[in-house]
Amino acid sequence: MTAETVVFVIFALAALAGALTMVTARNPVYSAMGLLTTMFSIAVFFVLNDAHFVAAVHVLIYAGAVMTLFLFVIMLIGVDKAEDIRESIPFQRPMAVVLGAGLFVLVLVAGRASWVTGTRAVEEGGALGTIENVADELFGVWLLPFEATVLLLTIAAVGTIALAQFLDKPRELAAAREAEIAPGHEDEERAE
Amino acid sequence: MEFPALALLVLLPAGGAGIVALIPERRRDLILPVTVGLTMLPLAVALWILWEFEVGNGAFQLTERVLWFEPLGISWNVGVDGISLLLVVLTAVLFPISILASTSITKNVKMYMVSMLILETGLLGVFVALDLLLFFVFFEVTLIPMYLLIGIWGSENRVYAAVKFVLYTALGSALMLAAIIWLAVVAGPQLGGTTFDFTRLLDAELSSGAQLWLFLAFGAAFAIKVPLFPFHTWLPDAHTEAPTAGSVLLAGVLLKLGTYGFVRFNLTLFPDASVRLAPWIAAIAVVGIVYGAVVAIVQPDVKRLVAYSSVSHLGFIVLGTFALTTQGIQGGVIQMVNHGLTTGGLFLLVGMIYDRRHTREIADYGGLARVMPLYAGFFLFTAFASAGLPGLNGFIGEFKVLLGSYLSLPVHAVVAAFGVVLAAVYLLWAYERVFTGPVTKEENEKLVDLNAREISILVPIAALIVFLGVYPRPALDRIEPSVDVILERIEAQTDYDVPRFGTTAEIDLAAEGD
Amino acid sequence: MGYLWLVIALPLAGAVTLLLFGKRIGEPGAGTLASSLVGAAFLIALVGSYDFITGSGHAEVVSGFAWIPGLGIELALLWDPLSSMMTLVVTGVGALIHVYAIGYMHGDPRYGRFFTYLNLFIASMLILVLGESFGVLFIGWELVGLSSYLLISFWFEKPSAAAAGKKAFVVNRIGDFGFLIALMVIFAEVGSLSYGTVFEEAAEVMTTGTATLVTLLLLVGAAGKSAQLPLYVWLPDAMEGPTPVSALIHAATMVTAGVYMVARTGALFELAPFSAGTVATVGAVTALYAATIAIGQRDIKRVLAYSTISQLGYMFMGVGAAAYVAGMFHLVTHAFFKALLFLGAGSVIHAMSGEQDMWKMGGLRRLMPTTFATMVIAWLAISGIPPLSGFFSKDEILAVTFDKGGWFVVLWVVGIATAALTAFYMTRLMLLTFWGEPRWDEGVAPHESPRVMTAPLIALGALAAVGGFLNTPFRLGRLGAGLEHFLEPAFEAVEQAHLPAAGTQWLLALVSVAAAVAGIWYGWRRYVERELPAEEGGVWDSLLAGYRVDDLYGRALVLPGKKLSEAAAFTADMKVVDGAVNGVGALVTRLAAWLRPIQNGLARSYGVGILAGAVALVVWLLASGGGS
Amino acid sequence: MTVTAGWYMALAASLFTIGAAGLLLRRNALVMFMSIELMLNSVNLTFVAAGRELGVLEGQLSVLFVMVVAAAEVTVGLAIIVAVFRNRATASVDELTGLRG
Repeated sequence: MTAETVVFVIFALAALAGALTMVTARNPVYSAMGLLTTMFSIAVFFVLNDAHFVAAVHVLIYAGAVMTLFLFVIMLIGVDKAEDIRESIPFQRPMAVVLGAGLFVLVLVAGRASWVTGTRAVEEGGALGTIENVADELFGVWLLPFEATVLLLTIAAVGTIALAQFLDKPRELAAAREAEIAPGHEDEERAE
Repeated sequence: MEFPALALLVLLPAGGAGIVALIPERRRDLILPVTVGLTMLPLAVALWILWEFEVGNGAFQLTERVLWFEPLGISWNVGVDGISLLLVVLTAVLFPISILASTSITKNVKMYMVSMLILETGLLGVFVALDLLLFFVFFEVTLIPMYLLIGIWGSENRVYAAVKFVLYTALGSALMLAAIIWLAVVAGPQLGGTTFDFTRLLDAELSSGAQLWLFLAFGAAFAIKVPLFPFHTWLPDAHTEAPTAGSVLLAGVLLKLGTYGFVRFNLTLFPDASVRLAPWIAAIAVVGIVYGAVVAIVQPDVKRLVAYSSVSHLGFIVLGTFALTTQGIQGGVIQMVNHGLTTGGLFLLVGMIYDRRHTREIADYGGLARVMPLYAGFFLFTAFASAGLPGLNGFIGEFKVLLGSYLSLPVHAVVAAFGVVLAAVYLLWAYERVFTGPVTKEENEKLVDLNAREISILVPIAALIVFLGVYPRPALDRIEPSVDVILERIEAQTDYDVPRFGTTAEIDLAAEGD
Repeated sequence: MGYLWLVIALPLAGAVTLLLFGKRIGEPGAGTLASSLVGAAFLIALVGSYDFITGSGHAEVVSGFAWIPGLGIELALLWDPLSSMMTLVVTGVGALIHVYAIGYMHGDPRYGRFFTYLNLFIASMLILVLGESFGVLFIGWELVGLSSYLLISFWFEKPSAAAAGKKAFVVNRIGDFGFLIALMVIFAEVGSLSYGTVFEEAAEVMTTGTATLVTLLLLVGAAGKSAQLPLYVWLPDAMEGPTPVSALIHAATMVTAGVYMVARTGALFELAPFSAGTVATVGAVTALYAATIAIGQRDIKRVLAYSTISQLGYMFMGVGAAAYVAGMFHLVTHAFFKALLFLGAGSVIHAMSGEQDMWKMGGLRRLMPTTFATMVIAWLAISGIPPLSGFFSKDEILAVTFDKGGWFVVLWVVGIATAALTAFYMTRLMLLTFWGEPRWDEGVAPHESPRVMTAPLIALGALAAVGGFLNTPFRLGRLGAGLEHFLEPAFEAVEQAHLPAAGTQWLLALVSVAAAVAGIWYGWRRYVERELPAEEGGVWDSLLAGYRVDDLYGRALVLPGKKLSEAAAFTADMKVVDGAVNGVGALVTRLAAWLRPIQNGLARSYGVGILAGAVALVVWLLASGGGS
Repeated sequence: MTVTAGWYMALAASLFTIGAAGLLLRRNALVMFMSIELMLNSVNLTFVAAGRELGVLEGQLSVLFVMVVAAAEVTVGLAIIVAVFRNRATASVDELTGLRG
């Protein structure tokens, strides 16, 4: 039972616990916290797999930026929106469970078949995930996709700002329409 | 031929459409004359091609071939031969006439003229295209303007008719597209690489099963276009709703796409299937002849009557085509031109009284012969031409088809001959209800006879009807070689031998008919 | 004979000029122009047939241009005794009728157009008669149908005239349908439609079966055009047209086209004795049948119409019994006296300002002497009283039919009976119109017709009287059997029936004269001595309505036809075929409506869908055992 | 008993399934969004584990790209959720059925 296995088991359990709390928590904040624990354990696994740079980036972006954004929005929307238990869509629950379990079993079975995971490479030594290697790859072969991501991010930013504008627009539109439907115009509105 | 006559012919109308689009809105009155002038150009080119066409030779002439898309072997490959020559000239002649006849169009005239010119490009393109995909493109190009013509400038429930027309034809052409692609992709390799070139695809050997399915796919598109019996219900609706010019072109040229397609593609590309299916399709055609005529008799609306008469006349063409005899196919091809003239003329005439009385119901008329003698004369003349009176053009095609198809399909020919009687019945009964007898309704009293413009439209058509009726030799001489080429090909490819005559007595007659 | 084309070109040119400038040329001008053109054509034909008359001429083909190359149809004309005789009759009688029409159509608003159609008719009849091939014959055949349609419905404001015109054209078209199929069979068998080739090769190529089929189909065509049973119904209605039309088309020329066609295709009929027999039988039966109806008619023109059908029956009997010369001879004499009768009737109607019912005439003897005199000649001629033309031609047909023996003797008996009936109804007509007290309506003042109308009457009267000597059976030196020599070259290829010995001939002549005299005597006794018998009641009404055959056709054919096309048009087409098309549309919309609930807007049910898809994908991946 | 790539794969699969279940079961838009994030992370884990197993760097690079996409998605997603919430005052997905068939 090497140290690595011990760490793996601990953090695996942490990840699973976090995931479960996220799904089952009544209050969105608790599920956010659950997700956070899962993310940290995943970062640890990255480190275990010599992907140091990626782990750092993961923690920085995911755990940092994304989760905080989530928390911010949860606060904005109001934390106390407790959901009622009753499931409105028929068969939703059983379907979810059956499909989830089915998928899990299948993936494990697929894992068995060698043609799925490919053959093991020769043991190559730890220093795989360093910044230098990642940088060479990223700005070498993968330069074009990298540029694409730049484009993607700008679009996302523009989108979000537009949506933000949209937020105010409906209110103005709604207000304008009330003003216009003064008593005199009732029939013309309906006729048109 | 270094001078690209056919390219010019096909693209001139499109260019014209551009020019018409540029006419400023305030010079609306200019639109019609300019468009008529523009359609004169392709007419001039068509006549030049007619002049240039070498009579005795059956192969494709004035061919042009410009590679368009190398990997798939698609090319601007055009050429004209005996069969398509007259149809091209017919299209070029009918357009100026039908535009001159559409003075009653007031709603956005410019768009009307633009779609007419695009329609002309499509029609001319279809008849000269030798590349299957090019043929398909032009086949579809004709659809859109026709949809606009019916949908926008039609009468009461024009939208229903337009949508029905487009969906019906599109269904057919979709099947054809599948067949074209299959042909190019599968038959292509036999000839070195996928190719859509019709002339090269002719040498591909197709198994008889494949030929059957391809024949049916192409046949479906053309059967809907012709229209053959079960697929004809779009025609009366399209005709009753279309504006005059639309009806003239729809009946005059658009229907010929189907029959032309049968002769050009089905007979040549799939000879074995053609020989096997000929009696069946001829039977459907004959049903169409009798059914069309019978139904035409009691039509209350004169345009529907003429539409059903078209179903009957085109049945003759298809019967001639699938009789697979030299006289039969020649009769079919010449009848395409004749039908274009006679039915085009009838629709022009119907349009003229529609402009005056705004009704197509036969019951609303009566005793017009006294009020409009000249108009009655023209109507009777065109009606008799359409009923196949000797001395006028309708007779040539029908007589040749009947005699030609008797050689190979006697029973079909006899039943089809009865169509000639029915033709007389429905035309004369309509003439009687509309023109003879006392003037019953007082609105008919003050109808004014044809004016100069209308006469200038009808006279060229009447002249052509008489010319083709009395001296059809030049036209027939141009068609004959190309028909012989097709029949020789069929005889070579299959064990079918074309019945000349003397079917029963097996003696060979030294005195070959001229 | 290069100028043969001129014979057709003149009336055609007349038709075209009158069509374009008819109104401007106006009242008498149009008439004179038309008649002079037809007269000129007659003169040319006369000059052309001079060498036939002297017996030295030979058949000549004047070729024009190739009309339809594929079918080997040449627009060529055949100039032989038969066609020259027909041309002479058509143009001769035609010219006289044109002159008559100038007077008759006086004051008609569409005067010019009438003569356009008349000239067009003459031109088409000449095409029919002079054609060298079945193709040209067919052109003439249909064009003649067209001009008869135009002329019958000339006064198209009268709905009955328009309907009669349409009826004539359609019934003719039904006949042409049979003729067309015959052409198809001929073309399929022989490969060409020109007379020469067809008649030469017919014997070798055609089996008797096909020959019978062709000839029977030709008979259908002939019956349609010459108004024989069962396609005769259009002729009585065709009386709606002006009287010159009835005289020209429905007595002298067009209706004889069928007889000419049977005579021309004698070679084919020779191959099929059965159909020759049928032709003769159809002729005889129609003759008797029409004669009975003629007795009961009240309208003067309808009596003559049925009489024409009956006389045509005689001609069919003649050509059917291979007595082509006799048939043609009767055709010529009939053209003379029947045209005369019609024109006479026309002048009576003209005088009675439009009245056609014999019951409202009477006592016109003294008031219309010329018309009366000429009609008496025609009356005696048609009844077969020697020495007038009718006697000789009818007697020759009966003699030849009798001589053929067997079944033809029965036909001879029918012929004799019809001869008696003919004499009777003609006497009835003459007595009712000219003898007895005037039974005119008020305001009717009959007077003799102007000279321009009576002149042709006199000319035709002379022809009817003298016509018989064209072909007297008794060989009185050079004079006798003139027509037989004249027509000899045309029929040498065909084996003809010949006249019986002189003895039997005399006997038969006596029998037919006796029948005629009996008819006249009975008519005289019935309509002159005693006062007018009221011809109402059962038998007379059915006779008047032509045994109601017309309404029978109407109920049996036209009505169901209309029902069928209505059913086809409104139920079959609208509901079934169109229904199917719209049905497909409706089906698609219903299918769409059925699928719509799947998109219920709940994101989470979409989620389930996606996951199910993923699971299915993995299962398929595993099941397929992996691609590598 | 060294930790092999199989273990990581198994763990990632379980996390993925939990995320999927969360997506299907929860009605709150935010929680659903978080489950999607969780599924993305489990995919990243698989990438890295496989990358290490096959000794190539592509695994880690794809993680980077996944992250970029996730980031973009989150921003826009949350903006939409907030906008919807502002109009309809509800974050529950079942009420938002405007885009019905």
